[in-house]
Amino acid sequence: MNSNLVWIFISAMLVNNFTLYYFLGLCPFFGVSGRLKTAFRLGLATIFVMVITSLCVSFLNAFILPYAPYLRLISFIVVIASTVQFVEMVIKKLSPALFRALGIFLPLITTNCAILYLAISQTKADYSVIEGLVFAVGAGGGFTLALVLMAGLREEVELSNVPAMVKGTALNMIIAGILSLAFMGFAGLFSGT
Amino acid sequence: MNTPPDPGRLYREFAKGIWKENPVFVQVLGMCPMLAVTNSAINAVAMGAATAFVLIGSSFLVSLLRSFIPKQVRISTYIIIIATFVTVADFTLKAAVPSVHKELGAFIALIVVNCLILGRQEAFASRNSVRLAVADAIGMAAGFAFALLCLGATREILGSGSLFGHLLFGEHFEPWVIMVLPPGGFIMLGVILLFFGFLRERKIRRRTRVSEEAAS
Amino acid sequence: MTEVQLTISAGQQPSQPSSLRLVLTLGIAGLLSGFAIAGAYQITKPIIDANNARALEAAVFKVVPGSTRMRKLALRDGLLVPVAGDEPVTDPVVYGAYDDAGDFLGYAIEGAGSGFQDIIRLLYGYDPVRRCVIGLEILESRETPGLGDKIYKDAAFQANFEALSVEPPIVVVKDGRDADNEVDAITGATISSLAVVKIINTVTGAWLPDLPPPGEEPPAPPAEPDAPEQEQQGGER
Amino acid sequence: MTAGVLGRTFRHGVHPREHKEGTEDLALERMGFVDRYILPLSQHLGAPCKSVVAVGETVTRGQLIAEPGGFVSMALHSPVDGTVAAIAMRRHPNGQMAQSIEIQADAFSTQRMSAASPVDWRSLTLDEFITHVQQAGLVGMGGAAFPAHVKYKLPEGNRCERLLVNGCECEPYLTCDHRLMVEQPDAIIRGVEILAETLGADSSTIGVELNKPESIEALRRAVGDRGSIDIVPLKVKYPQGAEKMLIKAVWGEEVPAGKLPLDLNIVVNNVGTMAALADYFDRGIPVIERALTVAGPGVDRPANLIVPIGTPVRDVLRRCGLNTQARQVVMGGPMMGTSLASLDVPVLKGTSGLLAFTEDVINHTAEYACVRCGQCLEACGNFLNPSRLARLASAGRYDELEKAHIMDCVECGACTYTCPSGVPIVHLIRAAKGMMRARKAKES
Amino acid sequence: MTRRDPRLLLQSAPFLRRGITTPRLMVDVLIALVPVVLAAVYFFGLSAILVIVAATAGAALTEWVFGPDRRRGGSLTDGSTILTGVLLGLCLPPGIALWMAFLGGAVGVGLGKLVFGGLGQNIFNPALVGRAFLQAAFPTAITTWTQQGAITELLTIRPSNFALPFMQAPAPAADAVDAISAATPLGLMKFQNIPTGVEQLLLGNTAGSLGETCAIVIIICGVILAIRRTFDWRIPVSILGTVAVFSTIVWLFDRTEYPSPWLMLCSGGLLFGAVYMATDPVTSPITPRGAWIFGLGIGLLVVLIRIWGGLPEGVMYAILLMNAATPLIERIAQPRAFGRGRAVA
Repeated sequence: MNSNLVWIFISAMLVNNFTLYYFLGLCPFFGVSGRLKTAFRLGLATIFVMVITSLCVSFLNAFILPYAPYLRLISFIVVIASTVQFVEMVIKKLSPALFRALGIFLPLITTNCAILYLAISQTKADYSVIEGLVFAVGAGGGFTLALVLMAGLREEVELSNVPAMVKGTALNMIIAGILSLAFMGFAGLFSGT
Repeated sequence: MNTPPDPGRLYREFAKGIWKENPVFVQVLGMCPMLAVTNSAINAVAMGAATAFVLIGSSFLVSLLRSFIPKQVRISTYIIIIATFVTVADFTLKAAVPSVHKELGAFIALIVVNCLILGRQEAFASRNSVRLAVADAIGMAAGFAFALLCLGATREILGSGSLFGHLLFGEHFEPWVIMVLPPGGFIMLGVILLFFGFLRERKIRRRTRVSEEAAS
Repeated sequence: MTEVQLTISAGQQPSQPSSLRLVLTLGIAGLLSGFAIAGAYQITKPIIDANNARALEAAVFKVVPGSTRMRKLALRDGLLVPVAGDEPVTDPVVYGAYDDAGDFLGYAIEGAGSGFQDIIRLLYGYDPVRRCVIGLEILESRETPGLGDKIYKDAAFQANFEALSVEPPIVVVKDGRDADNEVDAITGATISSLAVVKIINTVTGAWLPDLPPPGEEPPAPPAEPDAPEQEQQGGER
Repeated sequence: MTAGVLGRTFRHGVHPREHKEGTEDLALERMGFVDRYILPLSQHLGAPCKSVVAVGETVTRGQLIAEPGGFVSMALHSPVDGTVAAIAMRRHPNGQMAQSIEIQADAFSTQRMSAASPVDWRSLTLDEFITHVQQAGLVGMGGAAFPAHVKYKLPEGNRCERLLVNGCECEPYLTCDHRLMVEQPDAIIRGVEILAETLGADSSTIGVELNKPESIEALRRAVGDRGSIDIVPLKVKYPQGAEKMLIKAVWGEEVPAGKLPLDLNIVVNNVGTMAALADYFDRGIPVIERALTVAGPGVDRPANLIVPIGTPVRDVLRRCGLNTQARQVVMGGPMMGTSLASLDVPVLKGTSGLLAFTEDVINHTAEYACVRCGQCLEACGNFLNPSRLARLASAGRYDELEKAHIMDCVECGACTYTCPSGVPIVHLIRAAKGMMRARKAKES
Repeated sequence: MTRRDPRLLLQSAPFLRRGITTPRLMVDVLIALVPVVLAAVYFFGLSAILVIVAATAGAALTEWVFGPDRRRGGSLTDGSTILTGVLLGLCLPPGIALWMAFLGGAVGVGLGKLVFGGLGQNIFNPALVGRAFLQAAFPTAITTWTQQGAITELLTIRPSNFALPFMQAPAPAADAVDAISAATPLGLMKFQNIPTGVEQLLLGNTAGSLGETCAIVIIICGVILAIRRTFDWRIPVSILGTVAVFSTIVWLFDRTEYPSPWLMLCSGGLLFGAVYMATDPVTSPITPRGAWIFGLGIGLLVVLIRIWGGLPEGVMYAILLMNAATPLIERIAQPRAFGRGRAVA
């Protein structure tokens, strides 16, 4: 059980990194990785939303969806959108400073497909609440790790004389590709054999 | 608004999506499914078709209902509409071609959060007539599918030595496995975008050269 | 990169349309979408179920060579009892495989575990008489193409599982198998090979005490159920 | 070399080839008079001085010809007997045109100075002393030409505890300070005494690099048994002559960034300044000439010369046999000097050397991209990251440059010297600093 | 009024240079690679030369065609591309098809270096990018280690080297010497729990990539390079130290299950990677503190991947991952500027 949790965490974070292995959350990955500080904050916000989503999904899976499996997708998307809204409101009330820091990114998270994928794949793997939480933290952590690494690299590349034809998305894709290659080294980590 | 748009306009709205405003190569939208499912041409086609179904359907509906939907809840309504179409597409694919559905996995469901679709509703369908909206949606969908196919075909040819499952180079071809792996997706799209960048730069160079010659 | 501005902030600004209208719009939209989805679900569900059943059947028939009929068996209170194909069960499940004559040939057992990249889900045939694994089918895996995916693409590796003793527990070896309980690892994909063996060992270890003694398996299902009829059954539900 | 003493030093820095062998044994000679002198009104850091003579006026050697234009400004004196030929724009060694007084030397004058009277410095208050130093036209003779008296104006609450005299002469080629120390140690010691007593310093220290054993010897002899002045031998390393590096080398203390040595109650001066100070207070002679080294493969007769301020470089070089192979003339040391665009510029108060380089020694290092080898970090005595500064500077990222402490850079050039990729690091930094200063000026 | 004298050359200070140039640094490393190449030839025969030449040709040709220099091929003269090619060649198995080695060189230089703007601008070690690409593209070919030939077979060339471009190597005759595949010491340990002797590892009498087998040669060359200050000695010291410490800790837990620290240190690409790959100045932190952290990270990742990962060897991935983390490391490891941060007496 315990080693299973470790595996879920490591697998979601490193081996099957949502961004670098499943191509999830690429919009924020490329859109928000220009500055390290913003990237880090967005990553934290995403972890937070993922954790809440995971809890909600566990609840939905336990009590509602067995009766109406066909509403799965639509209920997930509603849950995510309202979670984000809710989180936004709560943060605004409790900590205006944090809201100012995160505010603009929160709505963006709604369209982050990583969250929806988290919900779907947690359902598919039939994770318990605890496993779901570990999965969410791992996935969010992996997303943040990829985002922060990417942001650091992009800030570095900005100081280089990158040829005009490569600048922009093409280069970002190639950097992401090499990062993804490097992450392949984690394959099989803690798979327990 | 009531006068039907002229055919030329319709064509223009359709054609822009394929090349000039290609959602993938130019606008860089919808990256997630773009990369995740393009390890073979057949997956790319299926994904393109599913996306097209959702995009055209929701564009049609959104444009039709655009005057009824209050501004404040428009996004939520769009999402509901899109999610509906996606769920329908999901079920249909699962029933019709289970093998493809298995390959695409969760990525069919993820069409919901494809920013291309929501973006078209927000930027175009909600502001234009049904015909224009559909023309635009078809164009964008075609452009998206075209991009998917380009990437899917290249990755399949290099990564498996086949196209649509047909072996191209015989038994002894050494496949570049990386191409069907995630890094290959990033790198191949990077290389394709690099090619587009090359075309763009060449165009700019030519234009400046022409203007320089005109000036001198 | 084109930024898609999204403001998911329904009803934030004070504005003309009453909140009733907003709620109404969303409600109607939700209702309509619910109908559409439920409708689509109703139409496609029987086909999907039939597809799944067919796929499962094919897999079971493959891992238990010679079988032509199957039946879902659930472990309830220490006994294997037959359950209907589409009945939701929470108990552990195996599939009994039978030949045309209705004679029991073996079990098809499902297992899952972490592989090199992600979860591997597999189905294997088990012959309780010979205490052997008699066939292997990988249902789901994301192992490295060209290397780890040989666990289902490589005939030589699959051949390991045609008569593989489970006692003592299966071990993975290199450079050829010498004993009945040995599996020859795929060169370069040792981890994937190990993962498959580990799954089979674990699952078999869990099932063995609960399987009825040879000869006392639940009987074969009635001979008639074919794909079209199953479809009909599903449709009626 | 002092036996057994390895010498103190600071961390990091570089060891360029010294190239001093050609001139270190050549005694100081006096440069003869030429017929035309150019005296830019701005020879020092700070405000230019204001001319007090008119065109056509006759001036005598040592006569005041321009007054300080503010507190951070200096007086200027005529180096010769002659006539003011023009007050106009003339080319400055920095490459730009600057308002200058041009003096036509009197061909029939003996150029002997009328006896000037010594100043009774003991009777002066500190403020009066400072005014005197300013009137003497005394600038830091080390090269930067910072008005000397400004350093003596101690802020409220500070007191000069330690007087540090810089005899490092860490720039390659230059040997004029060395010769000064060997030939006029008494003047230097005398200057130190005057200053130490006036400022009320507790101790006085002279730091000299170990490659000048003769200098150390001479200074020690001159100090004799007075014992109040400490001669500290230092390991040879560049840029030891930079104030803060010297303090670190001698006492191991770091002057906080953005602060001056004064904040540690230390006053730092060059040996040349000390000699000039003694000249003024003991003999009443203001700064009208200075010692400099003429060297490099572009001159046939390298020399250490005492040259009247304002002498055109062309005349100095001609005296030393400028040859036809010379392709580059550098004013100052090879690490921090400036290359001259014209030889018709004058020797300034801050000119410590004139170096003529031939094609074969001119640096033609090809420029490669920075490979981040880290050599510049190990060269930088200020512990900056020059590689990063250069990259940020070429990208014009001023806010980040500020955060990377670009303003701490003293532009010693050690990074550029050591860079294997030939990146003109210090040049980029200098340009960025200029841009940042301009931006700041615009904002305020 | 005076005019600018056209004969005078204007430059900005300083006018003196140390005279050690970037190409010379590259040549230094290349020279230090000669013994490694010779050892590779000794152990693997002419195949070694062929593979190294193919990889270098791929790298050089790419640089020549797409290089940033206005004069085509000008950027080849700095030597860095040749170095990349040789390094890549040395970390490939002896039996790899030449077209793959060529492709690896081209990809490494093309995608690993030129798209970033060429020399000094890249963020990943180009040789390792090429190696990682090959590993992902041709997982079988690149993990097929062949037995070392005897000294008498110095001139034999492995037929698998000559696979047609894009084609698989022909199946070797079953009795050919080079057809016998062998496992690397790390693979033996990981999958079969067979340790390899330290003497064997030091001498290089094992299967593996061309340049990585002979530990003693790499150690000697590394020490020479460190003394010459060609690279930052902190990086290899930090890597090897970390691996030594952590593998000892793990080993003390279970001495049969886990490899001994000696095996960890001397086997696989660890020494080669620590000496020649991780020290690539362009892709490693420039500050001393950064170098320590960088090495620590690589060491930890190597132990993690080797002991708990699915792959027997992880040096390449560890270095690439830490390359990616280099900008972040540099952020927290900037030097303390003079007169800042420390209280002054």
